[in-house]
Amino acid sequence: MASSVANGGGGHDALRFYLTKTAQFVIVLATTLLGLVAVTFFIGRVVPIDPVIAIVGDRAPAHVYERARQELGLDLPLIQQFWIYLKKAATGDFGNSVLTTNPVMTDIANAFPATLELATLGTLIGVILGIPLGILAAVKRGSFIDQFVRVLGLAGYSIPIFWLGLMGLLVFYAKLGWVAGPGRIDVTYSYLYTPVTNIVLLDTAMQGQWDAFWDAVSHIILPACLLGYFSLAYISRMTRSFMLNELAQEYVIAARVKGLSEMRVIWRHALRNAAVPLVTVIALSYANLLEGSVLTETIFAWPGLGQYITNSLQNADMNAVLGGTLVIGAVFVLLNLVSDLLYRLLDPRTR
Amino acid sequence: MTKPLLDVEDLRVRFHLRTGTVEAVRGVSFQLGRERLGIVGESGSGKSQTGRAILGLTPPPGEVTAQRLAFDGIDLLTASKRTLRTLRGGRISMVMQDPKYSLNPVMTIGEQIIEAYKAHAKAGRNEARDKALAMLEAVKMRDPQRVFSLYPHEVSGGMGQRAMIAMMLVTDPDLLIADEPTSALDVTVSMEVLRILDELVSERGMGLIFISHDLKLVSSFCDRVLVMYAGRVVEELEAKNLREAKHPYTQGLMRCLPTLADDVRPLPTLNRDPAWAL
Amino acid sequence: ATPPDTLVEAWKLDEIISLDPAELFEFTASEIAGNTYERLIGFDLKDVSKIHGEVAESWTVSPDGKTLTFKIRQGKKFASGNPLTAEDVAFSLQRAVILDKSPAFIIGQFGFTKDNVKDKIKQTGPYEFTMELDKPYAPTFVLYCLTSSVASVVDKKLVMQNEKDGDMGYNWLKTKYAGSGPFTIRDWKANEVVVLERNPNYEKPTPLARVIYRHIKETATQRLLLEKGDVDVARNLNPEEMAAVSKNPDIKTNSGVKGGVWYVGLNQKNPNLAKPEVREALKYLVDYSAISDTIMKNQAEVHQTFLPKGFLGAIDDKPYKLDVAKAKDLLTKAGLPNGFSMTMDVRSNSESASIAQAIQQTFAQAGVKLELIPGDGKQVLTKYRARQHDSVIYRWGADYQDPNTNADTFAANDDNSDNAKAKPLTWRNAWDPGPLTAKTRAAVTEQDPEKRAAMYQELQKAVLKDGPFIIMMQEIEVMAMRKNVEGVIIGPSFDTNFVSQAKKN
Amino acid sequence: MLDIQNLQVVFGTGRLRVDAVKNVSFHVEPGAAYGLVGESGSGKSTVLRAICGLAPITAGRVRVDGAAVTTPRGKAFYRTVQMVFQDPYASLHPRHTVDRTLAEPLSIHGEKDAEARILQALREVGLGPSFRFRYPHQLSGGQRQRIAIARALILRPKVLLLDEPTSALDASVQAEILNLLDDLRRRLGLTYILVSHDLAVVAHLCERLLVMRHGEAVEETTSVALRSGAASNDYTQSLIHASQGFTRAVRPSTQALAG
Amino acid sequence: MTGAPLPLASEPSGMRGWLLSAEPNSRWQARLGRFYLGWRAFTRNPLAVIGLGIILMLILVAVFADVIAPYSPVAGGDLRTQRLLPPSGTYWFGTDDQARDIFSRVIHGSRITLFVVVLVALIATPIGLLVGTVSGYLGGWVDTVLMRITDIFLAFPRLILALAFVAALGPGIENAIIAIAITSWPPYARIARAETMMIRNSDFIAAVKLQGASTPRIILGHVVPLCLSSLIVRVTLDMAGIILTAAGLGFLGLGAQPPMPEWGAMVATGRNYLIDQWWVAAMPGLAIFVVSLGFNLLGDGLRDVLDPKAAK
Ligand SMILES: Nc1ncnc2c1ncn2[C@@H]1O[C@H](COP(=O)(O)OP(=O)(O)OP(=O)(O)O)[C@@H](O)[C@H]1O
Ligand SMILES: Nc1ncnc2c1ncn2[C@@H]1O[C@H](COP(=O)(O)OP(=O)(O)OP(=O)(O)O)[C@@H](O)[C@H]1O
Ligand SMILES: [Mg+2]
Ligand SMILES: [Mg+2]
Repeated sequence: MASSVANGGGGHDALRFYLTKTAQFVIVLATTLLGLVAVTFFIGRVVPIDPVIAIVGDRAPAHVYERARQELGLDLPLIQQFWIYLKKAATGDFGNSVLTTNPVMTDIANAFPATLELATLGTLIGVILGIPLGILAAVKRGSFIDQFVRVLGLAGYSIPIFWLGLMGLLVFYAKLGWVAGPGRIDVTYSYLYTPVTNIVLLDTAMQGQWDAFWDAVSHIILPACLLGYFSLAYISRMTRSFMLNELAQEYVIAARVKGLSEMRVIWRHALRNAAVPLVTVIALSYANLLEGSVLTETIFAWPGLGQYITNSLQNADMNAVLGGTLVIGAVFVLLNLVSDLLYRLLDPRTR
Repeated sequence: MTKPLLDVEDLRVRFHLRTGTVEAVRGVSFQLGRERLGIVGESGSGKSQTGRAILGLTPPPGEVTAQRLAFDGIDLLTASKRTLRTLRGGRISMVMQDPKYSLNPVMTIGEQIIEAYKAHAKAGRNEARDKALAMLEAVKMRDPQRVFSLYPHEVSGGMGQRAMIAMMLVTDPDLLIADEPTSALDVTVSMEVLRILDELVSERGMGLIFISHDLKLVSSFCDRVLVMYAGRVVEELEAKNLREAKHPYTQGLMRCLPTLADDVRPLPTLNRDPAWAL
Repeated sequence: ATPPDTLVEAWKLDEIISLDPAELFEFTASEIAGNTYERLIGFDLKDVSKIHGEVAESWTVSPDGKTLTFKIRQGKKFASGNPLTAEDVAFSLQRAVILDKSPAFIIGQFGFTKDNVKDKIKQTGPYEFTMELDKPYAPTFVLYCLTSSVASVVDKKLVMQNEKDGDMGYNWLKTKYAGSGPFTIRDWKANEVVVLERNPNYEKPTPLARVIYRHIKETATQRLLLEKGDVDVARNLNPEEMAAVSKNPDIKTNSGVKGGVWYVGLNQKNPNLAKPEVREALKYLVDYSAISDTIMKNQAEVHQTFLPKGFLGAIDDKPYKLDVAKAKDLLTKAGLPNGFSMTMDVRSNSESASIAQAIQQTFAQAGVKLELIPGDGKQVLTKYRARQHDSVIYRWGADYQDPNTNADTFAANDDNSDNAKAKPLTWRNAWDPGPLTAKTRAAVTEQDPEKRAAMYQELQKAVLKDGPFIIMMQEIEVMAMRKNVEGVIIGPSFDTNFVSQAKKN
Repeated sequence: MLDIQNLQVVFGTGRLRVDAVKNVSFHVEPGAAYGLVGESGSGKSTVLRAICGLAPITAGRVRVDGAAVTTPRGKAFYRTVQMVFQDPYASLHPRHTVDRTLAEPLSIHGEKDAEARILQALREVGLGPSFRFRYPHQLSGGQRQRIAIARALILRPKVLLLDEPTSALDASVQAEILNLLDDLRRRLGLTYILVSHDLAVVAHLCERLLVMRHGEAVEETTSVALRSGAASNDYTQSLIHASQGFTRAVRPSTQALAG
Repeated sequence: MTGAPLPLASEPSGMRGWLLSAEPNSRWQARLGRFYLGWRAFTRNPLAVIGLGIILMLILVAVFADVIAPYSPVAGGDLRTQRLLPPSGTYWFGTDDQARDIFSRVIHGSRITLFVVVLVALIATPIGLLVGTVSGYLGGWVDTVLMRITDIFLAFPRLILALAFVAALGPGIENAIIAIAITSWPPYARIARAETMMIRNSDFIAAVKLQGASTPRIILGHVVPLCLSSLIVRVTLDMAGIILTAAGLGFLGLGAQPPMPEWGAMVATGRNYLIDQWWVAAMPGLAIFVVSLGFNLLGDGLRDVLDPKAAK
């Protein structure tokens, strides 16, 4: 999405350039979020689930039901409800979740770090393994290793994640006992540290609870590897295709003409260039992991955002759904921005 | 002339493709001393592939064979990868056609020159830097300091081409292959570039293979010319004698150009004789 | 592995929305309340007809049957250290009525309203209070209602300390604890965990220091955790998983009959289903025993009347079994010899989906084409409550241990119009039970338990014969647990699964 | 036929502003051929593109056949003026056969008799009917340029704008195309505007020419003057000089003409 | 290229020669020739051929499902004796919890899968293509507005949007398809836009403009065909994702209705028996895997043939 602008200009111009960029970004963020809210909000209202039941339950007498309905403001016209929601949302108040009774933001502050932790680790695994594999496949195009990477990647695209997840648990947890089971940390350790960031690995490490830390590691490793595998599948394939593209460029031949070693040609020259579009791919795959880990979270009893939103949706807990969607939307836009910035950093042509 | 710098005999480059095998270069032989050798021919006649085969940079499906392919007595066909690497860029260099594509877009020009230098000379960062700057100056760059830290997209085609030359000459090679170094440039700029190459040959005693499709240019710039057609050398002659070429192909090429000097109408066109390709 | 003094249960916890006894109504929250709060009255888990005082020491009923006087046990203390007195008990009941949340009707149905409850439920001494009813209800009915979790005793002092804007501590107690039960609630993280901890002030300290309920949605995950010993009890295993783990020498299973029944509701707005012959024919088109022996093995047993076993007056008649020929006869009589088409709303991802598919098969044998419409729990419910279904497969759980809870919904319908206030199951299926409504109302005030039981038997038979409900099975709850766990009690209702005496060897 | 007065073309605004053409005027008689020469980026192509509406006219006037052009150009304009592009590899749709490429203008303008006219157009540019169903990748560069010319001619325009029609081609092919253009002009009475950086090509085809630099007109001259080496302007001189090939020492350009 | 043709080692002749002729005599021959060249490029990639084989198999199986399947895909057997039987000579893939033959269900499920895949492709591709090309060709505020909308749909958690749509429209395979289609067009729009931006300034577009072609004509006749190939490649590569999303919806109970033998729904049921009665989930899971793999391999192969940039 990077809109490239010709370079040059003095400090004043550069300043103005960044100001326009910032303004543009704010507008993009605002309109995207507004669109997200609007779409979610109206979808939420046409969903044929009565949100009142979620609060009062099935057995509630009629008057209890009516009162709850009014408290939710469901008797107002749709547009008015939306307006009220927007006004509150602007002040950071996304209402309370019906299901958990907490303010939605509190819930998200709890659930999001769990997802973040998992997705980040997953992406790291995907990047660390996926890029070298992709490079190898590109350099040895058509060889056994290339086919292997291709099939590995294709399998990653095609295997249902819940199947792989359960099989992973069965083998590595139940049979082999190499990793800990579902959940973020064992109950024994869960009260040894105080949640600060809600990212268990960080919290335990910062508080020096190393036993708890290692326990958390052994819990996260399997789901993270699983997500990592899916991200690896994507990243390695994209790396391969970008590298093939770069390796066919004239400047690579020029680098060889200079007498550089093949390693240097590949890593310093081709990869540096392939890294530019790769950044976008990694950001995208990261965003996908952040939003798409619903099933993984279910299987690994991971109290993350994906589960939270799905669960809320099924219970017509619209405040929670809206809040969660907004957060994911914002993350998406933010990741876009970050990859945009990195893009600029890596590619002098867009500076 | 003593021992030739480059000795090529029966060089062949084949590409095995789906549609069959294409022989891009078919039995080219020549010897090169410390002189300017031009290779001309129309598009697809195998000029570039000849140049690349010498450096061992024929792209993947290609296959290179030759009776003899020796540089300064070193057999390039049997040389180890390591030897080839030290030769490449060190003693043989190549200036490529289009600076827009041949310079790494994400590295500054200075970095790329330094990299070339350090690949062959044990030198510290500062020494390499000085050398690079000196080189930029040698190719008549107006503000070497500034150009040093520019990225390829920030310089014009002419500057890029000169930077490319600087990069390829920083190691003081004995042989330079220049593959259409000026065809992407304006007439006025290309004259400047040629002047630089010319000086290098006459002052350093470097061997130069100058690939071009511009007969007029080659005849005025080089000492000796190889005329290629369909992968073969159809004629080899002194540049100044190009007007007296024997081969009908060379003659045709010379005549079909419009000139300011006289107004021929219609222009003579080339009637290809299948026999030329044999 | 789990610590020796801690019991860890894997359970689907995502339905908890409140821990306030005046509000909580879901199975999970009720069970937690049962282990952490004390109620006025309790019943014998083996024989539900035997009632005893829990916080109440004794009670008397006035001759006109309208006033009950309760004496409270002395010397009890809340977990907070505050003493438990009649003031707390009266406050708890009043609070439930005033807050008027979903379960409030269980107490409210005796004529208490926001405005009069402070007069009708009165503290008359430090350890004595009275309840004044609007009608002379059957005393057993009243007492059974007081066994439900809405009658839990909360710590008035503590709750009122946390009152805000006259909410009687509602917003605080939603997530906190103010009781006197064997365990205290230490922590609740929505969709993640509920942690109970031993209440040191409880008269009989629990063997376990801690009980942890972990939210595990996937049953397969629950199973793996159990087999690996990372949880002690798995609550939601399906029949196959149950069968598999029971082969494991480290694991045992415990089961108990529950008050829930599985039924198919037939909407009487559908002209075909409104024909009595069709209703009866469909009752002959379900393979009750095959379903309960396979799909619902260990989860339910065949039961066809609306009162679950163990309830006052419950009968266990099972007149229906799969009989395609008879069903075809009945359909022919109804003028539908070639069968007909109908839909059934089903909650996806639950046992009901499997049962529904089995029913679909047997219906088809008599030419009844059943189209299943899967939906989310809440989605199916919304449709059901709007009477937009043809048929629906659902489970009904008793709200309290008195037969009225089921009779009221299966056999009575005061107003069958579209905008009726009350929405019992009869209404939802647009069925007017005629004289049965009056009989149900009469049974509630019948003072003689035997006569009362007979009335309910009559009601059950009538609904069994003619009602728009294919009642199929009564629920069984099975817990799979590690061998070393002992003393986990599975009571007859969902709030009587007790862990207070559980221990691990 | 074609009259350009004070043409100015500006791209972008502010920091990105490029003054591609500044105040250029020239006039072309019907049936004449007019050349534009100059170094890369001097605005030659932009003048052509401005005439036919592919670049904005910021100021100035363009008259075709006595009438000022409208924006957007009407269909009648396109029947009068057509253009041939520099790169024969980029100017043909890679997925369309020659047949489809040539049929397109006819169908846009609702012309009948497409069949015959396509064959005739192919004949005119010296290609046989066997080329009709080929795809561009099955054609050589010279053949492609012929197709591009055929496409431009099929609507029978009066003016042909030629943007370096031979610079991407080999010398021998260039000769063929130049001969073709020469021939067509004579037979069809076309008016040409030819852009090239090769002075010899311009001199070969055109009677008059305009030398451009940095978007400005440097001088207008004739090919006769060019051949005699008479150029009043230094820049034109240096262009003439450079087109003679490489010279070791910098010498006055007139001497090189003999070689 | 001009110049002398380089001699080929062997000249094509006969049928091949006719197809590869540099001088086709008719539109048909030209088209067939192109197709043949593509086909040859395609068949040089054995994995792609395998992929094509799988897809053809899928189509055949779907067409002849009635003939192939030994049992009814919906009617179950005796719950007491035929339930959850492991794979055997009678029941090749075993039976499920309703005592139905899994093999027959998988066979019949191919129809649904094919239906999903084809319909999603037919809905999402044109939307994406149209939005992308219009946005890329016209630019300006049209581009801004369309791309903002695309962004919104792109930033939406995909499964959530699908879930919401299914919830709004009611469960069922058709609605699941619409939901998936609605969530899958944005990337296509982006690709088409990028492609369009690259070609909109090219000479051949300028050339048709100079012939007075209208904007719709240029977009439909000239821009769309060029975007199509990279889009087709992308769509084929996405097929696996589409099947899996459909499966995901089925998994959440929002896709096909029971007893429809939709693979995703079957896997979802099988999840309950995953550890001991592995075949219930594994068989339809394997089917999903094989078909996705087929589409992916095919897409990969097509990329080499159709996408001129990727071809080397
Ligand atoms: N990678 C390759 N695969 C197949 N054929 C190739 C490959 N590279 C070059 N060729 C063929 O080899 C022949 C010679 O190519 P070469 O690049 O040497 O031509 P050239 O004389 O440099 O032409 P130009 O003036 O256009 O650069 C051409 O016919 C070309 O098609
Ligand atoms: N669409 C455009 N937007 C911005 N600047 C442009 C655009 N088109 C051309 N220019 C600029 O206008 C100037 C003149 O370009 P033009 O293409 O007319 O040059 P030219 O003389 O044809 O050069 P060449 O010989 O390289 O074709 C150049 O600086 C170019 O960068
Ligand atoms: Mg070349
Ligand atoms: Mg130009």
